[in-house]
Amino acid sequence: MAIDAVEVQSAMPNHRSKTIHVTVNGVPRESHVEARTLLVSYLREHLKLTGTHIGCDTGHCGACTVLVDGTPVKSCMFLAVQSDGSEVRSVEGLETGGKLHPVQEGFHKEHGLQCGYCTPGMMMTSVALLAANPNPTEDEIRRGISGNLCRCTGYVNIVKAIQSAAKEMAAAPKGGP
Amino acid sequence: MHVEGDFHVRSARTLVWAFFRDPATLATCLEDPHEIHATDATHFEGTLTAGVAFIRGTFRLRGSYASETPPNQMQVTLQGSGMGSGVDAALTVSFAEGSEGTGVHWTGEIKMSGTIATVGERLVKGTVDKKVTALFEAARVKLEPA
Amino acid sequence: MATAPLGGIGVSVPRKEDARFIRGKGNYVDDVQLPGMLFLDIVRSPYAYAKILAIHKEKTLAVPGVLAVITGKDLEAAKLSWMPTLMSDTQMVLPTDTVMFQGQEVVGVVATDRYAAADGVAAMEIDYEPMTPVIDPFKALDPGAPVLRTDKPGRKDNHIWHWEVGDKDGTAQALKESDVVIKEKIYIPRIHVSSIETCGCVAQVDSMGKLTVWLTTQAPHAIRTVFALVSGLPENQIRIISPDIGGGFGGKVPVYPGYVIAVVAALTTGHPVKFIEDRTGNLTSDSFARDYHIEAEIGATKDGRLTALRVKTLADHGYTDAAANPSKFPAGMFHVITGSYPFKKAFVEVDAVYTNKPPGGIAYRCSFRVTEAVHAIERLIDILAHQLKMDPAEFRLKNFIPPEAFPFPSVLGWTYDSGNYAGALKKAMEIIDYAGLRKEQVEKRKRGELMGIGISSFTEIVGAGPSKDFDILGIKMFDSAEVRIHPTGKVLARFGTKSQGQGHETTYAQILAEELGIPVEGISVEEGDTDTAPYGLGTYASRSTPTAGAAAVIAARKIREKGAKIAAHLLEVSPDDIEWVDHKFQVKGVPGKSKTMADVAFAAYTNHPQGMEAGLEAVDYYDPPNMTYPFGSYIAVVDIDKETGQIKTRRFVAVDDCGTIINPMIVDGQIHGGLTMGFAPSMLEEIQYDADGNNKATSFLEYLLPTAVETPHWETAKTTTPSPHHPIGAKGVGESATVGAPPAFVNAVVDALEPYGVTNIDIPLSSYKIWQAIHSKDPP
Amino acid sequence: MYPPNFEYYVPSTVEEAVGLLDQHQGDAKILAGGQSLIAMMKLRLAQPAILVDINRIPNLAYVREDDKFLRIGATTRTAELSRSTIVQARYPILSDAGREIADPIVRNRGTVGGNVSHGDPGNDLPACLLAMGAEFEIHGPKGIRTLPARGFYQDTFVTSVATNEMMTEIRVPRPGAGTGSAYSKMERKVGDFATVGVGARVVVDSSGKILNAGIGLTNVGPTAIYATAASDFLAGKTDSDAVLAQAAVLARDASAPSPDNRGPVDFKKDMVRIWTRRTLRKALDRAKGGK
Repeated sequence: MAIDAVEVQSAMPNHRSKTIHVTVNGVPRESHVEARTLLVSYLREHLKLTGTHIGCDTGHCGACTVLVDGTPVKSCMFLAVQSDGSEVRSVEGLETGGKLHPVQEGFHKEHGLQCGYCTPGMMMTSVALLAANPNPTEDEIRRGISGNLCRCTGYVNIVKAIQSAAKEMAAAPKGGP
Repeated sequence: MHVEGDFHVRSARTLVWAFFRDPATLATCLEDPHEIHATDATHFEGTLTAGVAFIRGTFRLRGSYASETPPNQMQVTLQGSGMGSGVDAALTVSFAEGSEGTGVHWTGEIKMSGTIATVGERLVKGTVDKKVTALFEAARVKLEPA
Repeated sequence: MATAPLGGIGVSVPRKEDARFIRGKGNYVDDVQLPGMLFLDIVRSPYAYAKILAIHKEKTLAVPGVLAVITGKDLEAAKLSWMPTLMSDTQMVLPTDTVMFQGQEVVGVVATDRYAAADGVAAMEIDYEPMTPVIDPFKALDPGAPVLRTDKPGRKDNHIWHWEVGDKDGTAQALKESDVVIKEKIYIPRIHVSSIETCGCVAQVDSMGKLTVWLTTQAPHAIRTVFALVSGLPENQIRIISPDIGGGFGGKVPVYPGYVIAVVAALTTGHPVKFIEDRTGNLTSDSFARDYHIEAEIGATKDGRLTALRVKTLADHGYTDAAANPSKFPAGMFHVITGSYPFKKAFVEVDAVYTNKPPGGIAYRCSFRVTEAVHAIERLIDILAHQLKMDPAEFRLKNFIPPEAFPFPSVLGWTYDSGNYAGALKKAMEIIDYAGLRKEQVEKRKRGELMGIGISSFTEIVGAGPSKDFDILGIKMFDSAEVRIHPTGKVLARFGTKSQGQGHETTYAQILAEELGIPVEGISVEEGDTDTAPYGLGTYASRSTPTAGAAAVIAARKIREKGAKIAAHLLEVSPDDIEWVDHKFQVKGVPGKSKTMADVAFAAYTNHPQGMEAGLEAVDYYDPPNMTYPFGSYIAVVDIDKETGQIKTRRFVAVDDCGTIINPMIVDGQIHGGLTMGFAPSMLEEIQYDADGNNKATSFLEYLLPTAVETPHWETAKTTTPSPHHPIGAKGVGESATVGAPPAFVNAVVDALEPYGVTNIDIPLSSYKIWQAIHSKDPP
Repeated sequence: MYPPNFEYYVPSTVEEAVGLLDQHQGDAKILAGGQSLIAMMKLRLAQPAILVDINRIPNLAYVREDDKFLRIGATTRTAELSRSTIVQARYPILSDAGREIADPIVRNRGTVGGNVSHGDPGNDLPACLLAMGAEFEIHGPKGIRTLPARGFYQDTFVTSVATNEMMTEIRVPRPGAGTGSAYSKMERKVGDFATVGVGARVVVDSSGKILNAGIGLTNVGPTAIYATAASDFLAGKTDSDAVLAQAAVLARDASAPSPDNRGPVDFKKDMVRIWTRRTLRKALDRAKGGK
């Protein structure tokens, strides 16, 4: 079988790579990445944060959703170099001080996940949704998560999970997660 | 997709035939960057960089002339591959002698397959049609006596 | 039963597996990262049918980071260019000379990272000579059609197999004698499971030559056997690990070419090789479901009693039969098509054909053609009811197999275990206020508004299956559980199945908690590693609870038998005086005198009776005596925008009966998901091919998975009719809703369009089709 | 699915961005929201040698109104557009559209400038801007020019913006009294391109007479379409169902859809008719003070 070993080019042409400074889940990072490296690849391959998943490759499923400066983005439609100087939060950053985020609690309590693959992206969207609208209606929730596809749950329990999280967050003292 | 059209030029039919029969000459009518050469009497090959706006790719081309009845009719088949796709054309070009030159009529089918057909058809179908029209229009202009 | 503290049967125990998933700590195949790992990407055919003239590797090999290019010719040299399918057909790993469908794997490119591999794929130059593909399955049978499988010596046509069951002449006679006969053509289109995680693997060969493959597979053991058969490697040198799976729905049962190429790449490079399908590869080349062209007729007496059913079907299998049906049943359980009704006569035939499409006939949350069968019968029942001017609910209630008829032998050879069909339908009608809706519909019709009510009263058939009839590639369709109780009373249980989101770690633990009296937290469930799990056929076709769930019960009861002896020893009584009461070993009639399973477990390692083996464990390979037959009645209410053809599902009530329920919360979740996967192909999803064989849905831009906005708000309820032959009466539920829902939607839409004389619309019910149905009678 | 290599530049001024575009004529492509471009690059349909990321150019993301125009900066996210209270109050056609573009997460990245200048007939904003009589500010190496939306869309992906130019501002004329506007999108599901989208603007006088109107159509031709005959027809007419129905027929006749998975040509044309009528009605209701 044809196995032609080829040396990997060490020096990329100018402007094809870049050093970036990103704070990921509160940890400042300095990394050198190819300009074409997708944020999802940066998180998964460079930082070994494999909680963020790739689902559809074309920006339709939202499995790769993370928060960049608090805003949900599809990290497979976003270059790592574009996150330079930003704060990125992924599913691994939801639990703080050993305490689950109310959204994580809600998904567990209300059976808002089955295979778990879309769940991290779905939860990141939910976190941002509740930050913008602490008391959403079912319709607002359904519209709010319509950029995230779930193949297992039929969304019923995801809606309940977000409602449950909303309730818990409303009850919690301010300054929580 | 079906393509069809015609034009009339004030040039002699043999001249028009010869123009179409030479891949290198015909290639001068392509506005996109290309490199095309004959490989034998009836075959040619090369590359063409084409697309619409920023959706562009380089296609490897292989073509041939067939069913020729000079100077009445020829069939040109073209196979292009690039961008994970295939573009296959089979055109019949007919040349009719008129009182003041030659009438050229073309008709044929262009098939797209692979990525372009499945993802980009919405975007490239019109382009292909326009490119074919532009090619024949360029030929007409070149063939028109000064 | 004091099950709540244990988390036993009937309790909505929150799922054990969630702990890792909600923290992003799941371990899916793409999360496996090994030192020195290389990446495989695949060049796919742009053509549906073409000769490969030349493969020019140079530009690809010149791409920085690309290490190897693997072609069909390379594999042919190692006799690996073809592999068997699960239906004993053959499938190309990579083509040597001809590509058979658009999107087919043509060349493997191995590189140091994914980006380089993708560059290598983009740089690949292949010369093809396109040929005219065979796309229409009916034309595939034309005498002049090109013979596609020229690799098979002596083949003269594209016909794969003919299969029939029932009484042909008797059925013809019965139809002739029927007062009313209706006939309908129904096409159930090609669809794709599209789990959010695509398929993939990581193949590694260690220094001792042992092959380990992390693989998105629902059936790790069966896959290991297939790998052994294909590669010639001994089975103990192959380890398949099925890690967390991001949705399966049947799409992760087959062996796909990419897996074999990855293994070959790992063997030849000496490096671990990862292959993760991209979505386009997933949508264009993985096995597809459905694609059944059904022509069916049923008859009845004029007072509305069903008489006979006749069905003729053409199955488009693509270029190879890669279904995963039991070998005796090439059309799966399609002959459950008599449904919930006691037909006296029936005849069913299916012909399968090859076309230039990817392998079809596998699963979409139903592997065994039950969806097609239920769709046909529940549509026909509705058409016939309308024809007879009877209310479709009333018509069903009049014709259902009555509860007292169970176990019921169906005319086509099945024995339904238990059922109460009228009970489920009446409950659904009550919840949705069926009578009120019909009244509303009358009012709306007067105003020219289009509202429809659709019922589906389905009978499922799951839990494959009894070894006398069921095998895949000769392997009998049992499943297994191995249960070990540690000295401290904690349990490790391993299964031959593999969860893909169904929550096995929780439900199996609940079954064991109930049977062993050990709280669910103390029970760990493992699946998916062929080095440790007992052999089983895996998870698909709603078979886990009916088979492996039963195995867990039996294994636990074997442990209890031994435990009783140990308890007797500890309590200094005869084993005959011990009974299992309130999840404890108790001296008969002496409630205070008992030992828990934990006491017994400790003793099994520290103080077991002389002459008895130490330890407390058992294995069971469960061979079910019959299939199980979950059922249910669904009612959909739709409103249709007359001008645009848009459908709004106003309500959908699903009453399911899956026998004994282990975890109500999980069962409801399964039904929500199943309903959504019944809704999706009813309204949105379809893989269509153009005349040249181009797949018209190669990304989620065109393959339309419903979002939370389109998906109706599901209302669920239950009846419980336990299976008499399953040790705890459970039946399996994963598929039911996907199988049962589509005809409810179609029946509702056709009901709404009754004023236009419509009898059938094939799914998906696009706005265009509805608009067309309306305007063919009432032009805009 | 991974994009090819490219050189990446992050200009901090419009001039710098235009300089880069000019220097690499044809090989450079602007990266704004990237929600179309990056997907196309991953599919390897687009392989620009150079990406000019304009997201860090300051003062390009804004929605503000002066006495003449609503001014929208090119890198304003489409999500911002529908959140803007000015837009909601006075340019509901844009907040309607802003809620229909792709899906909520894509809208967090996708930019107004990108949606408008990409030239994809499936994008929703062009039809709205055609209806509103908007104009675009375009920076090039030789300075700034302003182009009206009408006439801007030449062909699929082909607009009046040259390869060395960049759109910097979208200007929507301030609506006068009696103006109502709306956008409707018929889609198969959230995230889909429109089967048909209709943007409508109407101005009525106190008697209910339509003074003038503008109708734009999405995804029913090679470009977004301004339905001239339908728009002109409405001027001077008194609002009635019959008048709207007639305008809808004219809009239908202005469309030139291609058949695809959404349906064949006759269906799509009929949908242009239906949605034009409905959208006009909504715009008229708004013009008369309704919601």
